[in-house]
Amino acid sequence: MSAEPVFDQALPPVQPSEGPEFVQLLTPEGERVDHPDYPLDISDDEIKSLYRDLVLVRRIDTEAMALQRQGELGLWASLLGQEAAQVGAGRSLTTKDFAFPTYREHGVAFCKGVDPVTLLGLFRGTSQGGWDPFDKGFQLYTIVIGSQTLHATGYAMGLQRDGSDGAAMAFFGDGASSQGDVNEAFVWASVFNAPVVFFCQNNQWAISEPLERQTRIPLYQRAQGFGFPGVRVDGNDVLAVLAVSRAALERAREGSGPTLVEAWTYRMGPHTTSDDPSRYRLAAELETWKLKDPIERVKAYLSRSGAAGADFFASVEADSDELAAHLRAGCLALPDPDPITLFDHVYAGGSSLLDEEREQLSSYLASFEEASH
Amino acid sequence: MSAEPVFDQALPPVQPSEGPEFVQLLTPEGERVDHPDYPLDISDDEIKSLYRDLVLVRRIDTEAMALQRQGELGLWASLLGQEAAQVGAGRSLTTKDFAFPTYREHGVAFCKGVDPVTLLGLFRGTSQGGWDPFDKGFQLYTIVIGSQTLHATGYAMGLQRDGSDGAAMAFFGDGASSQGDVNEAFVWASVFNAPVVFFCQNNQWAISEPLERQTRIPLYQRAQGFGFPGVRVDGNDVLAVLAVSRAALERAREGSGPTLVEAWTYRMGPHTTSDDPSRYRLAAELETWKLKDPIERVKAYLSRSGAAGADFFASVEADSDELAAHLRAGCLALPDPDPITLFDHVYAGGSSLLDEEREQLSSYLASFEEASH
Amino acid sequence: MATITLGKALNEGLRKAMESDPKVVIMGEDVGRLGGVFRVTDQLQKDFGEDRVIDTPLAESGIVGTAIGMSIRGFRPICEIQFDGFVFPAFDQIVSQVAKMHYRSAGNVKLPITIRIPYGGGIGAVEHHSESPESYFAHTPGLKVVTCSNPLDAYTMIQHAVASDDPIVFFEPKRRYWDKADLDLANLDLGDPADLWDARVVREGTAATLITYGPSVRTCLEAAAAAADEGREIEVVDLRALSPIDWPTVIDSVTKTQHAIVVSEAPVFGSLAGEIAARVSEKCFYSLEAPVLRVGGWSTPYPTARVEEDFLPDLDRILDAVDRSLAY
Amino acid sequence: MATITLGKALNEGLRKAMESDPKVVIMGEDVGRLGGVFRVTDQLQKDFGEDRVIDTPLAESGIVGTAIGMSIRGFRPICEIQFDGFVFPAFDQIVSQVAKMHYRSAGNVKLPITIRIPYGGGIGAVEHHSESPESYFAHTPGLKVVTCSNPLDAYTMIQHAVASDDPIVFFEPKRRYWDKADLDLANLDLGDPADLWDARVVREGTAATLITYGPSVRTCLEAAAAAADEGREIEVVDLRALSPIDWPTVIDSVTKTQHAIVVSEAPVFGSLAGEIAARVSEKCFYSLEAPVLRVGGWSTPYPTARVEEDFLPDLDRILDAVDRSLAY
Ligand SMILES: Cc1ncc(C[n+]2csc(CCOP(=O)(O)OP(=O)(O)O)c2C)c(N)n1
Ligand SMILES: Cc1ncc(C[n+]2csc(CCOP(=O)(O)OP(=O)(O)O)c2C)c(N)n1
Ligand SMILES: [Mg+2]
Ligand SMILES: [Mg+2]
Repeated sequence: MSAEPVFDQALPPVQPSEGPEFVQLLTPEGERVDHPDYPLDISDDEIKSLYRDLVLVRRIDTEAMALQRQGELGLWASLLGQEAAQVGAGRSLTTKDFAFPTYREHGVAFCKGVDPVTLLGLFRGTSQGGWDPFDKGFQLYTIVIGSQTLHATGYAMGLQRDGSDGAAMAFFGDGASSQGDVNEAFVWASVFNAPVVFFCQNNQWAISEPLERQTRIPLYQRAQGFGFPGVRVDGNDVLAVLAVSRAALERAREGSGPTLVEAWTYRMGPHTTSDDPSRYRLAAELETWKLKDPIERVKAYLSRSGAAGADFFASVEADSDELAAHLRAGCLALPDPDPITLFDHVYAGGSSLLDEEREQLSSYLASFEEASH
Repeated sequence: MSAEPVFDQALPPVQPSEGPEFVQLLTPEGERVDHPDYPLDISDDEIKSLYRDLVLVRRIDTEAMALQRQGELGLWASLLGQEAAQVGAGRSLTTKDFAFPTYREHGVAFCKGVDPVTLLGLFRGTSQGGWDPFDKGFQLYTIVIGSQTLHATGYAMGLQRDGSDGAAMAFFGDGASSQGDVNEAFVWASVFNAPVVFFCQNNQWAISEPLERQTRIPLYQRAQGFGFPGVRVDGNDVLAVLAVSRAALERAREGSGPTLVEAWTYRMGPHTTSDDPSRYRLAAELETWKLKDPIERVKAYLSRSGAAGADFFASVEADSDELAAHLRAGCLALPDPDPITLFDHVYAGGSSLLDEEREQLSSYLASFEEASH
Repeated sequence: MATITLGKALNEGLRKAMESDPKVVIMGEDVGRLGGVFRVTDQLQKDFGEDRVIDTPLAESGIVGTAIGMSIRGFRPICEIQFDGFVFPAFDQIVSQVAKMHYRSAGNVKLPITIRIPYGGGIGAVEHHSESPESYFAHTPGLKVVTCSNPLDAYTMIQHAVASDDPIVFFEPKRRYWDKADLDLANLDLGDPADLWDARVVREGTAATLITYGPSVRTCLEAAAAAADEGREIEVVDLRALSPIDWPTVIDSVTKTQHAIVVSEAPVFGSLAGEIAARVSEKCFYSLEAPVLRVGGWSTPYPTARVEEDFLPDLDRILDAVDRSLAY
Repeated sequence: MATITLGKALNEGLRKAMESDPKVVIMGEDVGRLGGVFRVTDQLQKDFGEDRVIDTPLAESGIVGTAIGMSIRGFRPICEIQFDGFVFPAFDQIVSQVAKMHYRSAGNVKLPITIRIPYGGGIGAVEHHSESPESYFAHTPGLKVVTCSNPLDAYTMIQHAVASDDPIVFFEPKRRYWDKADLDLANLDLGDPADLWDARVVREGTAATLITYGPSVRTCLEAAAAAADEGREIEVVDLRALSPIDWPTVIDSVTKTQHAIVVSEAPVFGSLAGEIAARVSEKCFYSLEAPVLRVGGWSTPYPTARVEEDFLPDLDRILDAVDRSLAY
């Protein structure tokens, strides 16, 4: 058999990000540009607060990576490089909306008001997600790829039946786009005209697999096969993501149905702390994406436009240090669960089987207590 | 809550079959028309043999329905109305190709040379599919909706690796288009550029559910969301289906990848003999489709063009009667399996557990033998 | 008093459930106009509207996955899986999401979903329409699993299941849909919701205990009746709940009869029958006069219709097992 | 002689399998350049090419479904499921197609597919990465299920599994990937393919039998060693094959020791441990001095990492069960 894999014959490269359908409002150099379909009227103060979130969200990631290296976390899924996609989407959501994240949406969680320390609990192994989804309108992390897109769609069908004008937003990745569940969610959302926004962070990689292993055309075009619009936005441009996400949520609210948003971005770190990207991608790729850094461009804009000065950036740094300290202290203070609690919350209504097993474990544990006396 | 279901708001009707993208080469009135993309150079003799197959395939259905009513079959899935779609696709396949059917492709089976009596065995309950798929290039019927589309795609990946110029054809229905597996098959076929043709018989219904429960845009357009072409053909026009299927297989063979063919047709009978369509659809619908009958138009063409006369039609009738007799005799002669054979073919390599259970059943059955002596 | 089939009892129970809670919705394939292929949802869409009785696209993972989302929004979905063999596309959503979300969320997210599955064989159907997958679900922590064997239980259990705040897989004995009983639904007391978890001694006896559920209950009762003609009084326990199992009722019976036979249609190897036999063997170690025997399907895929009678546990194979047990 | 880990032994076994049959292909997520998240396919794509070591799109049903098609075309696919908790999207293709196609086709269609699944807990992972779903597959007629517990078995069993004409679900004890052994692979005799179905007495003893498999084998050996210090000789049986099970080896051992404890990580309720206990209770009815006891996971979803040690059967819980058994 040929060394060249046959299936690559006639396989066109996935379309580059450039092109008319690519929505960008702030260039990598920090210049504001307009897009006919997505006008964004935003004050410098708002941009400053977006900048602040971007910095804080990155700091959460930096700190968590450090905590993992120091053995305080079992694992961490880094969002480095995806701050703009997550803050842009997160800030577009209102309290009426409900977000359905994967395991990487720390930035969205932050915008939704989830204490990042709670997120750490999941990666430290002290909980499987300690926050109350209804409190924040932010569902628990979903690790099985794609599942949450159906949950978001069902939730949106519930919103329709309640006559609510809220919307659901489902987060997923480029790899997830291949899962049956995600495509079924597209079918349901389209057929029931559900108020859901499918927010795909295309970070170019599914662990070690490049985008070409999932699709041969731009992902946002998947939507047209299901009868609803798709749009590709510069995922490293927080303004563009904010504008596009707001527009998509608006469409959903007014009863026009689902939208697929493809945020074109890059996973600058490893898939998780267990991963070793050097085995499957070139450092050069990372370098080119560094030039499109989601935070630098906002800083450049704010500085150049004079909207923000040294004092502002210093204050953000201070907030960031404070957050880091809070994270570290909070993480170390996370209590190990009492073993017997592993029986809690399996059911809302309890179970005779679990009562029996709980009793077995506690008397077994008690036997050591006695032994140690 | 409003009596009007909210999810129907802003739900446009699925596009009508008419329109430029609808491929037709023989009108319901029996007039030959041309289509720029699908020229078909076909002799009257070939059309006559297609006509013959259409009639015989319908006769298989008529006879099987009768056998079921008479209690000789437990169930039958009628193809009435879909003869042209199945004969057109079936005749487009060469011996190098492999077909992956659902449970309704009796017409394709016939074209592939499967003895219809063998099909009856499955519906009589004497076998689960008695033919050898490799013999005919026709896989066993697959009842779990959508599964076979992945099998066809994998088979096509195998063809690539063998350097074969054969192709796979996956049959499925409008309802099946919603299954995750079918959409995953689209992803795989596109990413690996696999030589597979997805042949969807859109017969407007998935048991009691109309097309609108599966999609809000024409199904053939689903393909563009995955990066390969889709085409809608008049599924009641055997010439158009033949031309479109051949073209799609050609594309596959020459390494240009998958095609989705949507054959626009109608299930004129019940979903199966267990079904009662009067509960969910109007008789009027059936009447309008009778005007588009797949067989009448060919007969009209042959008669009007003088290509065939009374003797030809009579000979086809005779063949049809002969086939019916063969079916009936063959069906009644289908032997009930020996109980002990229920242990056969679970594994290729056998199993100690089954040896033990087989022994249990045979000695148990033997105990009655003895008792009866 | 009116004569009602098991299928119709389920239909009436679903109607009551929808009347008593506006958040109850039904989702599935052909559950609307058609009323389901077994007519269990007959007329419900007409009376409760398309928003509450939802004909879904043809994809089981989508049915269960969107039902999860609707419950997160506060609805109480009842998912119909058309046949046992078609639940598997939804297996991931059921096992990794439905079963685990309440635990994952430390009790914050309740999923009061009822997943209805017609199951079992004996109707002369084609492949995938006669399976007994209950063991997969019973072995899945986070799910509760129940099954009914008669019209009365069908009517009450489905209502208790829908009212439960836990996800419940509700198995319906397909070939018993047409079994009849005389019930006065109007004046019928549903009883305590906790009854859902109780096994029932449906026939008293002293010689041996048949532990069974769902479609096999009737078969066991027929076997017990036949044995009675020969002067053998056999006790029949209808488990009703497969997870959790009402062990005290089972163990009391076996302690009394000292002989136990587990009967179900599923292939015996690795099935729930093993759990029952193992547990009874342990708890009745000193009272058992014979090992716990198991009668069920063979370890083959469900065979073609013309030989299914030789696959399914029937009266003779059950009595044969009783004889073997008593012969110890 | 060289020291080799269980993971590396699998890697070498896969390499051998690919060398000896050009029709063998590997399909899965990240199996190519990355060599799998556990590096079990390390270097194989480099050496055998992208046509034989295929990084697939991210969808398990697609992996298994297309593998079926490739086997129909005459290939011998090895599917890698990245973690136990991610096999469920493929459950339908495995249960309704892989397991049934040979039967459906009366033997015409062979599916020599090996489905590799790293399973079990103890690695401090997040949800879905520590499950023990083997009971689902063992209860599925048409599938064969095996699992290895040490580097030698890993190396030989994976080759026999790939060479088998039947579909085999091959469970790999994740947390034992790093266990080492000294093996001389070059001169190693693979033995008879039929050995794949044999259980092994991995430690001889007289007081009681621990029946176990996969990751729990080492735990049981440690327990047996600890018991030996207290003068108790415990026998340990490594099942290796979970479907079918080598009953004679199990029953001979228990007949000798008269005490049996089944140990596995899966939640005990409804698990394969029930099948084993039921069968042993039946076949060793007259020799058992105590009921067959079962030690395993609790009937909860796999808990969060910081409490997993209290979920998993450990040395103490195993010895506690031995004590309870011997106290009868
Ligand atoms: C059903 C399933 N299969 C496999 C995995 C293992 N896995 C975790 S993340 C991942 C890649 C996901 O890629 P993508 O969807 O692009 O999201 P990203 O990690 O890039 O944010 C895989 C294969 C999983 N979590 N779920
Ligand atoms: C996974 C699965 N779910 C449900 C069914 C039950 N069922 C059999 S045919 C059918 C409708 C199929 O509709 P379509 O795909 O349009 O094919 P058609 O019957 O119209 O030819 C359904 C729901 C099934 N066979 N498989
Ligand atoms: Mg990605
Ligand atoms: Mg249809």
